[in-house]
Amino acid sequence: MDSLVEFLVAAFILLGAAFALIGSIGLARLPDFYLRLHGPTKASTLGVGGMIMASLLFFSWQAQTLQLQEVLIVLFLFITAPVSAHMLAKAAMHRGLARRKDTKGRPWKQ
Amino acid sequence: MIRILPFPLLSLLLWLAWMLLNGFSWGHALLGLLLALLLPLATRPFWPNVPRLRNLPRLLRFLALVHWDIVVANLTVALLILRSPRRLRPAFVELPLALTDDFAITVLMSTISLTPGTVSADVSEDRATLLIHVLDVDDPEALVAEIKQRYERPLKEIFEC
Amino acid sequence: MNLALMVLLPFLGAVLPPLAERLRASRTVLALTAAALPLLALVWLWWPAQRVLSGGIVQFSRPWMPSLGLDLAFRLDGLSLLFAVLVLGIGLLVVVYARYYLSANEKAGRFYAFLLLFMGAMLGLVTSDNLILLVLFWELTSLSSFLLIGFWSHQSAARKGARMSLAVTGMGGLALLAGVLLLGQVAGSYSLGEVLAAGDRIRANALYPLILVLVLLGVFTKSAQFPFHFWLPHAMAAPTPVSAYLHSATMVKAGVFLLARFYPALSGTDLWFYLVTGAGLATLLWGAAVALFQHDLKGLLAYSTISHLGLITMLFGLNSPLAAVAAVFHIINHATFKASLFMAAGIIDHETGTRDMRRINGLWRYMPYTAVLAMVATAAMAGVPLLNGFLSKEMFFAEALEAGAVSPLSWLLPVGATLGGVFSVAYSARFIHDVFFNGEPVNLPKFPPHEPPRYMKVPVEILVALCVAVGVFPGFTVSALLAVAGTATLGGTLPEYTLSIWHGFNLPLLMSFVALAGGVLIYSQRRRLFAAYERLPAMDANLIFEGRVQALVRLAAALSERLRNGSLQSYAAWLLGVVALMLLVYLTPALLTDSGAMLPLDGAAALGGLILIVAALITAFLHRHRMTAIMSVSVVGLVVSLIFVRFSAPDLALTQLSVEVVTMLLLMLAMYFLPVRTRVESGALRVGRDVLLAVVIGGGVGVMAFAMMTSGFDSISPFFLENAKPGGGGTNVVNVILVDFRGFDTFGEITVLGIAGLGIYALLRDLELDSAATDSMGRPWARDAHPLVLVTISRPLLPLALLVSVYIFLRGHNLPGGGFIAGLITSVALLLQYVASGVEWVHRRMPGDYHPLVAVGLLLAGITGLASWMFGYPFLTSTFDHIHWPLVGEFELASAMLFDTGVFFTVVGATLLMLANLGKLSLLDDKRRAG
Amino acid sequence: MDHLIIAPILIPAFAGMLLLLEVRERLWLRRATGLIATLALVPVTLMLFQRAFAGEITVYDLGNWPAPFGIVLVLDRLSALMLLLTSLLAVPALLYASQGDDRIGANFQALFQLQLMGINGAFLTGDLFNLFVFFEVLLIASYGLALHGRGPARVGAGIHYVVLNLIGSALFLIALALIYGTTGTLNMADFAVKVNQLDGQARTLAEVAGLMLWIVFGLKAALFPLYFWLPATYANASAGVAALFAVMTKVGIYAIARVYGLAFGAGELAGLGRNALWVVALVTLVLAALGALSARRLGEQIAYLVVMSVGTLVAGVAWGTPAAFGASLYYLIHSTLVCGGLFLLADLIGRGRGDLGDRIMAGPVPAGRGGLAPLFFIGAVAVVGLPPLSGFFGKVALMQAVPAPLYWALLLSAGLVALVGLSRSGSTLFWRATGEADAPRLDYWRLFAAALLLAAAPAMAVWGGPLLAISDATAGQWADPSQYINAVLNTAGGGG
Amino acid sequence: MLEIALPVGFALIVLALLLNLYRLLRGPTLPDRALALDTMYVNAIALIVLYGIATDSKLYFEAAMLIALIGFVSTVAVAKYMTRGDIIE
Amino acid sequence: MEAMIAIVIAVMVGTGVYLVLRARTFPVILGITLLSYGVNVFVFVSGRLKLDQVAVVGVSDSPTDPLPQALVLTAIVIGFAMTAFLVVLALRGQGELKSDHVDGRRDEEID
Ligand code: NA
Ligand code: NA
Repeated sequence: MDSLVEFLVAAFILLGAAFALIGSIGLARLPDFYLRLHGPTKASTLGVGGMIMASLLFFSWQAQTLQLQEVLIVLFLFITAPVSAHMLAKAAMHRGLARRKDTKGRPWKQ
Repeated sequence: MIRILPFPLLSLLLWLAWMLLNGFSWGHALLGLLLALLLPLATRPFWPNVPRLRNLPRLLRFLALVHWDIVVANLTVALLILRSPRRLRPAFVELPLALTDDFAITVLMSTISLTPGTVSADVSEDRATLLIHVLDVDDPEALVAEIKQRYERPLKEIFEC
Repeated sequence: MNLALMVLLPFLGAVLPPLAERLRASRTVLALTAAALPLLALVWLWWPAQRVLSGGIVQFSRPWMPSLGLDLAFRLDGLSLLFAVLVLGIGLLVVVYARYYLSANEKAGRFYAFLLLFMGAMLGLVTSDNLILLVLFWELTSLSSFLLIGFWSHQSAARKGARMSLAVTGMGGLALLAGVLLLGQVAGSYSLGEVLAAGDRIRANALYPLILVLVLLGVFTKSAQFPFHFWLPHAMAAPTPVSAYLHSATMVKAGVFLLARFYPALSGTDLWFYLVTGAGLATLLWGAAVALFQHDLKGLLAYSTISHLGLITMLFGLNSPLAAVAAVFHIINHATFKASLFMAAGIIDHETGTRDMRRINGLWRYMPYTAVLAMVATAAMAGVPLLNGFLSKEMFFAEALEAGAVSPLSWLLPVGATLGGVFSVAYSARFIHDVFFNGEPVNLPKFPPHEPPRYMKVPVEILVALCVAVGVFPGFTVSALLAVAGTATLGGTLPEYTLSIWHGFNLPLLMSFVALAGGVLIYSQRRRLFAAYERLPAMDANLIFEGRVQALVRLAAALSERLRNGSLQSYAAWLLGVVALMLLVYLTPALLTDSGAMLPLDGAAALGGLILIVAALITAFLHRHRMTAIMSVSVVGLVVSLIFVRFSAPDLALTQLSVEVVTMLLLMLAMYFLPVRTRVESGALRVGRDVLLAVVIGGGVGVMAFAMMTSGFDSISPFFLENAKPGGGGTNVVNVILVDFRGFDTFGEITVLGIAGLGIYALLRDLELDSAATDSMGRPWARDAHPLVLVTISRPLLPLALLVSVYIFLRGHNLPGGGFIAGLITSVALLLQYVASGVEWVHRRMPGDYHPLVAVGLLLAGITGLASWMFGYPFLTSTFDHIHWPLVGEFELASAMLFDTGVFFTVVGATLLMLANLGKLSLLDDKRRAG
Repeated sequence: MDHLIIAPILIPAFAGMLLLLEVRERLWLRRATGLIATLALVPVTLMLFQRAFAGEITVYDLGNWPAPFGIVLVLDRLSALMLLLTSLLAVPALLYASQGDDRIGANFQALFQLQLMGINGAFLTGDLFNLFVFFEVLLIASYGLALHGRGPARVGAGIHYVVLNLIGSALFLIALALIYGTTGTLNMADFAVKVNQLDGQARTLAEVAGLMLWIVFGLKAALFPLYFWLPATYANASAGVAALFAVMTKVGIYAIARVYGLAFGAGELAGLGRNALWVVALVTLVLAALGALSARRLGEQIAYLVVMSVGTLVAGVAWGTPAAFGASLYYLIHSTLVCGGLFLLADLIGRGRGDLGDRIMAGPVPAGRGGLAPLFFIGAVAVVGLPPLSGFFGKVALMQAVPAPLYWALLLSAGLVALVGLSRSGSTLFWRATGEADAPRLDYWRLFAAALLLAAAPAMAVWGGPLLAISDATAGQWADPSQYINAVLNTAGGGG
Repeated sequence: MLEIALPVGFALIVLALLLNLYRLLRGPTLPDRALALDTMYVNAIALIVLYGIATDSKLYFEAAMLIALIGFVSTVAVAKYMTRGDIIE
Repeated sequence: MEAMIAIVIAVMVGTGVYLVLRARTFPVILGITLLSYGVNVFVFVSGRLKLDQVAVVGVSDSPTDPLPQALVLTAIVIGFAMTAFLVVLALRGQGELKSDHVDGRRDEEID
């Protein structure tokens, strides 16, 4: 395998994995639900994105043709992930989950 | 034309998806075409209000912008998360909507959620205001302005004008 | 001459009276229809009887169940002839008698039917030439007598008496069955002739004592021998014709008949002597003594019957041929006088309205003719000379003396016999004196009593005449019959005896006089004796028996309810406990230590395993927080699908993932109607038990999994790998197995899914559930039922998901995928529409009844399977072909794809049938709340 | 290619599918479809029966794949007998249910057919995993049928029935995995050959698999301590369903006999778990008799009698000799048909007593007592094993074939206890009448259906000779598994 | 290079999953748990894709795609349950 | 690896058993679910573990055993059908017995 491609693949893998982890760290350590909501829905998105990039590169290189199948994963995830986040935010607001005291503005009543 | 191809954008999307899934061959191109025509027709009843695509180039530019924003903001958010959470300045921000089309509003909300640091928490019943939760914001007004400028306006052009 | 047909006649006759009753025949006609066939049988008996009387045996045999040794075999020898005559003859008299006895509003048709059933059973019993057949008829007599005794079913006494007699005689019958089966095995045949011929072999066999005890249990229960006598008095709740029949000539005689029948095979041992004589003597004394104290006319007769049966039994037990002849003779005599006495008692009951001897007095003045008849019969019973009872009683005394001479209990037998005679005279004296004399009647329900209708007396007259005729002219009347019967009983030559009235002054005669004198003396002391008897603790066998049965029922109920305590937890613990026990016994440590090659464990896998383990444990520990538990179960499912990914099972991963989503929807739908939390209600003990079961079973399965994974094996799988492509036309071997190699499994599997859909639909119909008006925190539900983002996104997802479904479906044969997964994706996409926009919205856009979809799916799969028939191949044989189209290129068409399409539709139909209908529940609830 | 052998599965399967398509409002059409399909099973199974008794074992390679790779259906005498029995039971049961009971809930007719499909499939299949699948088919259909109609009692019993069987299914799968993981096959005949060649760990695992199968089949058969679910489930099911269920426990017994006869009758693992089965069967016999004595409802009492017959039968199977198995088969046929008939009768009696139902307590005269009482008498006599009906001969045959004093004693005592119990309930229901019931008139079609089943009792007595010969011939073939194994594993067949 | 990146990548993602599990266990609220589960699904996608690279196989792609396409339905159902109780109205 | 999988199976089966023995329908449903997960994996591993040897012709050189996979697929489907039925039955119980106790006992009867 071409070392440049291999480097890129490795980099994307590490990038993706790192973002996956960072998102999950956010989920684990941020202090209120609304804040935690940001971790996964973003970092994980790029986490998956990084992996997909790695995969695209890797398989395209292996096959020596463009392999774009994985793009669909990103497409679907980008369509669906905001829905989860939105629905969970609504649920949290409905339940009146506590937000950090210094949060500006206020959630809406459901 | 509308009868056969009620949702050209969707059909295109489906055809592209089919080709992505199967890789290129003439056979699949044909089969994909068939599906791209049939599936929207079959699911026609589920589309009471057809979103109309008015500006394809604008859409492509918009998508590129969003992707770029996602990448950039991801880094920012990563730093925010890894730093002490105490330094975050979270806020619920209300964004008055200029968009009226449900589909366009949804795309805007998705975009907001996908770009780091913001989550669309809710939309008012009258579709006039959006509630956004922000991870770290200094000036909510500025953020609202930026979102309107960066995302809402292009979307209005793409779907509504 | 067909004996089988003769036995059949009463059974056939049983059909006629109910039929006649249906046709509103008069009572006389009814009685005539009942009498017709027995009469025919009796007449029919004439010809074979001639042969028997001249020393022959008439037999009939057809194989019935050869493997059981059961033949439809009948024999008419002396013994059976005697009993056949008694059964039919007295039976006919009883039919005549019953015509007048039963009142107009009683179901005489049914009565006669039962009576004839009983008659047939009795006739079959006495003529059986096969042991199993004999038991068959034996039990039939118990059953038909149950119906007869319970005929007046509105009376509690009748019901209880019937049940008790059935239970006691039924028990004896079962013992007899066991005894007879052993007897047949020992003798090597169930044919009566062969068994009787094998007497020496039987007595020498180690099983002889057991056989004897079992057979005697049958005999003693049936013949009401001590200590099984108690049912008989309670059987007096039956209408008197029944008593006259069952308790004189037939039912109770079945026991002693059996003693006679098996005499050659079983008698002649000490055990026989002690058991049979002992029971007989005890019964003789007990019955005779208690009879005196009965105030009920029929009660007196019942105990007298017990006593006389004891006498007969004792005679059989003496192991003397002459005694056996005496026993047979007394069977005849007892039948005649006791039948007539029961009939007389019935007449008295009929005419006075009571059977209480304390009220019935001085009937001599009101019904002298009946009185004469009854007195003669009673005298016969008491053993007064010139009557038949005297003759057999003399023989009895003589035999008792004879046996006493050789037995260690020299004094006991003659003294006992005399004492029995004493009491017999005493209760006979009471019967005569207390009923026909002893002052004026007291407060009779019917007063004044009259003589009964003319023809009601005819049967009594006939029987009494027989008593006299036999008593005076034994030689002319019974000697021939007795001789053949005796011969048949002994199974050999008859001993020397004379049937004469006068044997000279001898010891038996002395005993007779002692009996007469002692009897009169005792009767004269009756007031004192009655008073003493009254002071004895009351013993009602019925109460005791019912009490015993009740106690048994209570015990059974306690045991049954303890085991079947209605607790699923306990049932499941039993089931799992059995499994745990089995694992503990069978699993060995070697399973863990003798392991072969293993895959190396890497950190990521270990952490993945850890995640699963923690999630599973969270589920178990936090299961009371139901939502948390649901989510941790989902994590387990997710990791399981990752395991499938990791270990080369992408099809499984896809399936697991999509099923997971549907299951989640299902659970969330259900949660709306279920409590959010589970209360704490298991004690520490139960939790401990359950944890133990969980550890043992979980551990055991784990150990087995480890042992299995680390051991080598040869399997049939190479065949699938080799033949998938050439034979099944697909490269995804898992899918080819599913749709081809083992397509029949899949056919069954989608059927299961379809049925589950149907069952769930049926369960949900009309189900009324209360849904929560607020959420678990007491807040009213959110206003936004159909959030904009969800609604808007769900719509493009539908065609996208359908596209993916098509993709997954088409590639399934060659790569991971297939109809099932495709179906689930489609279902989820459609369900998402339900979730996003609601049932009504969706149903305005597509048909909401998914039954046809399930049917179409199953039919498609099924018809694809059938199609192979047209080419001469078995069900589900697949075929495939590669087709080349210009532009499109080469592609494959396989019948398996059609089958897979069926799978697809079934999955979609069934899933939606389940979940959409579950989703609709709340609409009903809303409607209910609204109106 | 002769496809008749698969007809007992496909006829009800297709009938069930058609029933789903048929318009829901047209009741008569659904009834006609169900009844015709069920009636059609009678000649079909009769023909198969005749064929099997000619001595040949017919093997049907599904998908044209040879054993042990593909799934095969195997028609031997045992399976043919069970099929015929099922169709003979199903016709009256469905006839009864079609007099109105099929209307009290949805999808009855379809569920009934699919239940038959499952039962017949279980009898025919020669593949262990396919047996699991058909078990599931018959179970899921039975869940639906058991819960058909409404009422809390039915639902309560249903939950127990379903949960226990779900655990049972999990255990079944574990056993199958062990079987495949050690012998590498799922075909019964192939398994029978290979399991006896195992040693070491694999053998231990195979033993556990075998015992696990006994537990699973024991649960279906309702053996102690796994029968507790049965009385409530059967007693609460609608009558036609309960009648059909009379054969369900026999599916468990069949499975025990089938696997036992093939794999554990001889060879290295001969007699696996046999002693345990024997003991458990006897305990079942006794406890069921006591249960029948103490039952408070007639339906429950009959359900206990079903369990009692299970104990009687499994002891016969565990005894293991061809003679014992032959006797068991005769008894099996008898108890299935008679108990089925009694369930129908109990329902009729219950209907005739109005609100009191089939509770064993003094109450009004059941409407139509003239017809019901004699039938009850016949059924009771038959089921407790008194002459002159089938139960007696079954008992005699079993006693002759199983010369164990304990068995005799328990069999006879249990019979006596059942006799006492049934005489109590009979005299209470028919004799201790307290007036007239406020109940509908006796439905003669229903009575006919019950009579049809109970007619088995005298019929099996009259034709006991040939029937016992048939049972013995079946047992003879069963006792020689090589016939079966050769027939299955020697069939030629190509791919695709 | 890949031989380092792959195990590290696996480790990071599994670690992420563990953190998600921690949040699921910890809660404290139902939305938190649901969010944790949702995140696990997304991380699982990354894991599967990574596994595909590691084994040079595209056979696992569909599994990842399936999660991306329908995995969110579970989360939606839970969220809908929390807000409306009734997920299909 | 085998030991880890064995432990995983043990835990799923064990927790499943524990939950099946609870008194309310809901934990029982969860227990059945866990139990069937464990059993499915057990059936799956009866073909032994193989890494990256998918049973697709031409893709792997020594493909994994495909048969247990097919069996598990069938088992998953059947398990789903059964679970669904049990869930709805639990609802029926809730509706008719007004209790989610597996024996239909009302809360007031328990206290
Ligand atoms: Na008097
Ligand atoms: Na709903």
